[in-house]
Amino acid sequence: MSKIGVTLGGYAFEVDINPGQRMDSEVTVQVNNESIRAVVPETGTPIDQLGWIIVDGRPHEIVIDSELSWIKACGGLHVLEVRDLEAPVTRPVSLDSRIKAPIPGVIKAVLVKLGDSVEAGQPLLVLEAMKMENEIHATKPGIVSQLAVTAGQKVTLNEVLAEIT
Amino acid sequence: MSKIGVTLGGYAFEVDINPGQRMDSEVTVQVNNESIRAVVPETGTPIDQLGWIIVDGRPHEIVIDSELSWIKACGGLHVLEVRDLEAPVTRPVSLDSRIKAPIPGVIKAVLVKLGDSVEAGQPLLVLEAMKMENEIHATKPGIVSQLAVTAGQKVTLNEVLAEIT
Amino acid sequence: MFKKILIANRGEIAVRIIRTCRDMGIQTVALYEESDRGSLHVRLADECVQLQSSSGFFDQATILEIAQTTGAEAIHPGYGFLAERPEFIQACAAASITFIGPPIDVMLSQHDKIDVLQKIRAAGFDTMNYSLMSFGVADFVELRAEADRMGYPLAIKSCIGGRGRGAHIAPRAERLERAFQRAQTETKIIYGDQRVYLERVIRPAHLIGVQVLADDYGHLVHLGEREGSLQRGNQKMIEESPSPVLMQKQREHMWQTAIEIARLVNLRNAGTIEFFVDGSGQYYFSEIKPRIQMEHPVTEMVSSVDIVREQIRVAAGERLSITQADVQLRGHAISCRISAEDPWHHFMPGSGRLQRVRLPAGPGVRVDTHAYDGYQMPAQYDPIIARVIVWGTDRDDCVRRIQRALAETSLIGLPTNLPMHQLIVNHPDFIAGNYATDSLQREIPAIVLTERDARDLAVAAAIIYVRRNLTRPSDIPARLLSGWHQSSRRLPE
Amino acid sequence: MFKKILIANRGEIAVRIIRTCRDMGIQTVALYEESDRGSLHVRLADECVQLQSSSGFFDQATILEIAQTTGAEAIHPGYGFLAERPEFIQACAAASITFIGPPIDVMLSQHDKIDVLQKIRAAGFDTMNYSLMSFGVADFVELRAEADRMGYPLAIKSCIGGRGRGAHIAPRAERLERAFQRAQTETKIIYGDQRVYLERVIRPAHLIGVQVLADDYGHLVHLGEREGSLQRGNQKMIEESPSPVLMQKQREHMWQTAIEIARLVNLRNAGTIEFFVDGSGQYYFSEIKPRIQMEHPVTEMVSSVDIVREQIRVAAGERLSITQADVQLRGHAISCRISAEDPWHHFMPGSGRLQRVRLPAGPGVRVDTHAYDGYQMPAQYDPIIARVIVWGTDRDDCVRRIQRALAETSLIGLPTNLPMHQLIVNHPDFIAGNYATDSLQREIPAIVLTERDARDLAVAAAIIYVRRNLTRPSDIPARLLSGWHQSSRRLPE
Repeated sequence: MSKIGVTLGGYAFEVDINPGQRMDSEVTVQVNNESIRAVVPETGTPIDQLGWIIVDGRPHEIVIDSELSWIKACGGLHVLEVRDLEAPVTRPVSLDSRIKAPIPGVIKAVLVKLGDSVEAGQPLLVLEAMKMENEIHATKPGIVSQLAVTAGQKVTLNEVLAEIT
Repeated sequence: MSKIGVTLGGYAFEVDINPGQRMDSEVTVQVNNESIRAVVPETGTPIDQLGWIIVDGRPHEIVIDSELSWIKACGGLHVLEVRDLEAPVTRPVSLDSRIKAPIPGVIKAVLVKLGDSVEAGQPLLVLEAMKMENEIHATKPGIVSQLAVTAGQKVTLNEVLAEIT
Repeated sequence: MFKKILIANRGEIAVRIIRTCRDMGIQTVALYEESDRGSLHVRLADECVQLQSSSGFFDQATILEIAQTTGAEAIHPGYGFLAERPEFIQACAAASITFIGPPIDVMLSQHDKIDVLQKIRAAGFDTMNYSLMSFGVADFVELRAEADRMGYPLAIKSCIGGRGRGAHIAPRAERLERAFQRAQTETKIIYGDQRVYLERVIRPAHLIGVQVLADDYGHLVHLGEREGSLQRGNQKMIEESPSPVLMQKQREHMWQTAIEIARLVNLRNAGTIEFFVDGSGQYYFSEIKPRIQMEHPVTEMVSSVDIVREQIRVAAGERLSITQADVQLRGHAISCRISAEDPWHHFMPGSGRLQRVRLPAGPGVRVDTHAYDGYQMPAQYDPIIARVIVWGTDRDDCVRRIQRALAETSLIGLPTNLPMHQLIVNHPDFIAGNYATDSLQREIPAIVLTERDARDLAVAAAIIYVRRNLTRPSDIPARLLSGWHQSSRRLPE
Repeated sequence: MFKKILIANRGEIAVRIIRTCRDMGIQTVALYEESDRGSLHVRLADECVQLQSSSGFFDQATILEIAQTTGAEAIHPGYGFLAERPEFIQACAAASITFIGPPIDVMLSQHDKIDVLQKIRAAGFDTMNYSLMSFGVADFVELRAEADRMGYPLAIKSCIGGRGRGAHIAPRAERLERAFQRAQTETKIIYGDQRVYLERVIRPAHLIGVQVLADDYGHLVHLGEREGSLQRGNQKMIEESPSPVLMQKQREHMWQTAIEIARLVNLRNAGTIEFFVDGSGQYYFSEIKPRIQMEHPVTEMVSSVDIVREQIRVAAGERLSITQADVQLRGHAISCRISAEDPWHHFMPGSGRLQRVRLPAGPGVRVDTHAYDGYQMPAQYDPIIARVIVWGTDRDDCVRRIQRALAETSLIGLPTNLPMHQLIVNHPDFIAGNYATDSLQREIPAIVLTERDARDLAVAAAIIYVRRNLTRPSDIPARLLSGWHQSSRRLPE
């Protein structure tokens, strides 16, 4: 039995799954001592292209990040935290703390320095792309634990720019 | 330089291609001493899912069989014959002579026997599927060189039923 | 108004109904069988329940139980399956669940087709010629005598109203026995009843239906007519509204007849009064289809009335949202049923994965489908993939638009009848509106490639051949590998 | 009528124009840059030519040459790029190629925005307050003096008519300098001209445009108004027709004003007369958009007029196919611009492969898009993916339908603003029609998950986590492997 901790939308759940069962059609899990039946697409589809899942008789259109850091469903994007509660160290397998380049471009300015304490939403960098200057903001409060770029540097898509821990 | 013989729609062409060139964007070929530029989708798509090709400035929506035995384009399906003219034996790489089950079902009757001479369109077998009896016809004139099924036998999709040569 | 509706159907019609429910703010419960769990009708519903028994969508008791468990107040049957089963309508009533469709009295009165024809004829309307008796398995001698008396061609039809299936045509006496056997076999499978009757066939003819809506307060409106003459094996392939063959006066006369017949049978909810029109413009009542028809969207396009919405309103005891004076028929609409049938292989139905789906869009185009990119199409149902419907200011406009819409449709992974639709809508006779019920019996000439197009496609094939050989083997899916290499190895030297 | 038209644009508007050309039986020539060769506008055209120079769609000489080489008799510029360049219109005339859009005299008269405002005001119409002078790079002192005199908030706008881009708002004096700098930088990039002027901003206001069509024979019709107040960064996100804030009398008054202004400037072909409406219902002329607008389909849905077709007819010297009396505005339409901008990441535009695309369909839904499943979206263009447009019998109907249509849209592979659109169309203020130009400045509260939905999604995430771990490593694409394993390794202990 795998024990998976999942946090989203302000709720925390512990989901027990027997990984011995087939995972390509009907799956039964335990959540808070309740047994719930889910129906999933056949295997073969990459997880970030799954598209749908039926849980307890309710079909959900979903898009899930390949790193399990968010799920789009129920009309919005929800930040996920998924922990394998039986792993030797129970740290989240998702919830990436790194700030990545959302678009290729050139770093015009670095507004913070290593070790700075930042608030969520605080501008960290200015990235010029597609003829526009874009401020890159902190996604959560914390300490700037990594700063991988300097002003004038070209960056590619998803290149790590900084990390907040 | 590869020399490819292609027959379709009552025309025959000899296409010369230098396989040394990149095949993921622009390709130049020679047909009947004319140089023609084609633009193709990037590699990575299976050939039966390509969808489009631009030849000599004309975009074509295409669907091509993975065995190169037909191409759907220009509002119809066209039977293809593709020969590698430099292969040791120049037989068509496409144009399958086997009759396969178009749908899973049960063979209700076998109407010909091995060695029979048949005409194109002549019924060979009766296949019951989806509560309907379907006659399987010869796709071309020839001799029944193989008969892989007997009456009462269940067949799966694309199972070889017979061969006309 | 209902809060939740169970849809006792699947595929494109279930999607169609779910869309209107959502447009009305009504929740939906979808049903599915294991192999069809990825269908769009399941994905778009608020709730879904798997049908476990082998009777699937015919399992009346289970479906009613699901409606009760999920709290659905009404059931929409779509077409086929339980749409015209009087015993199901009675069971719904007993369970206090509303059946969305004509009520039991209408359904019972339509159940026996000979009765219906008698009633309509007695009221003074022209009907097709038909046999007054029905024939069972052992009655071939009697049937032959009646057939010879009536004359050929004849249709052998199920006595029970239904999807137009199970009918077989005997063009002349020699073909009567075979047609009789086939009709009985299919009727038994489809309707669970073997009785058939004979109907004289007019050929060539036009099959034209008038869409009627009616509420419980005596309001009855028609939404004009649909022409559904282009059939293959009793299934309409292409429908249009208005009919290209009727003149305005004929059209209005037929509408009036349809309204009178609908009143005569006390039709409520939605139904279609179908007529055959002969070469001289005379029309004959054929049957009443007491349900939503697959081709209803052409009528929706020209009338701007959502027929499913009116069905739901009426079933909920409300009035029709429109009067006859509100109905303005504008422009022209054409609909093509795209299905996974292989026109190059005896129209064999296909199943499996749709690898790529690109549906037509833009101005004046509507698509109703349960399919999408990656959809695994099960084998056990009608192979319909999508209905492509277009609207134009007039028929010429509309014909060019359906040509365009089909040309932009791309379906990869399954054989489809799309190229056959393309041949039809580009055929001079279709463009001229000059077709009838026998048109698809004639061979439609295949597309002739110009030399330039053939050269382009040859270049494409050659490049694809070389590219395939250059692809590293590990990149080729196993099924392609085995397909190609084995087949080239297997060819005789 | 033309036999062949070159479309000097790309993406959804090129697809839109190609569709009407095909509906009219006109051949099309598409243009594309290397990275965009798989776009639907290329695939749907009859011919296509690659643009080789780095100026791409701005390369006037090359585009004209391609028109001549391919035998195209006319060029449709779409919006943006060459749609409003007087020198291009002149070059077309010199090359005997018809420009499909307002003729040179209209374009020249609209080129200088201060001139336009002066002319309209002189004719007795209310305009926005504006500065009579223009300001160059070095004129900040003068600009500040004028701004202080006019009062805030103020918009700093390019003197050259265009796509509504390059405008920056100074809500108060302290923000003037920054807005001035930004406006000048962008204006230079977009229009190649740095001169700006000031315009007083009404806030909150409604931005409403009246669609006008006119031929060379003095016929001028309007197709009602569109409300485009829901903007983010000067780009309309959602448009609807009719406007939810105008009463019938105001509406008709505005239509009349638009017709008079169109006559005043001798507008021909298609254009939109835009007004700002203040809280008291007063309206002020803002500008004339002498081109097809991205949001034109809402007007097409309520009027049943194909605006692109009328543009082509008029350009070919024909009359409009309709008179004002023929125009019947029916029902309500809403349009959402879905683009690859990430609302959770500062609306950063995305590019790359759309892995899965499922567009909404069914009754009353239209989609205009150049994207499809597997489309590789290039980085260098506007990140628009699709425009979803719905029609309903009234606004309530239409609002529920856009909610439904967005809920059935599925775009996988790129971040999109789809969830933001969903938040807006489900917001009580939008449902009530209670919004204005400042509405999107306010924070829109995020979707609050019910506990049941959260539990369902938690179950989904847990199953997907286990399933991913069960998947054999060789089945996991390299980018996923590196993504996940590296990130979990990299997390601090």
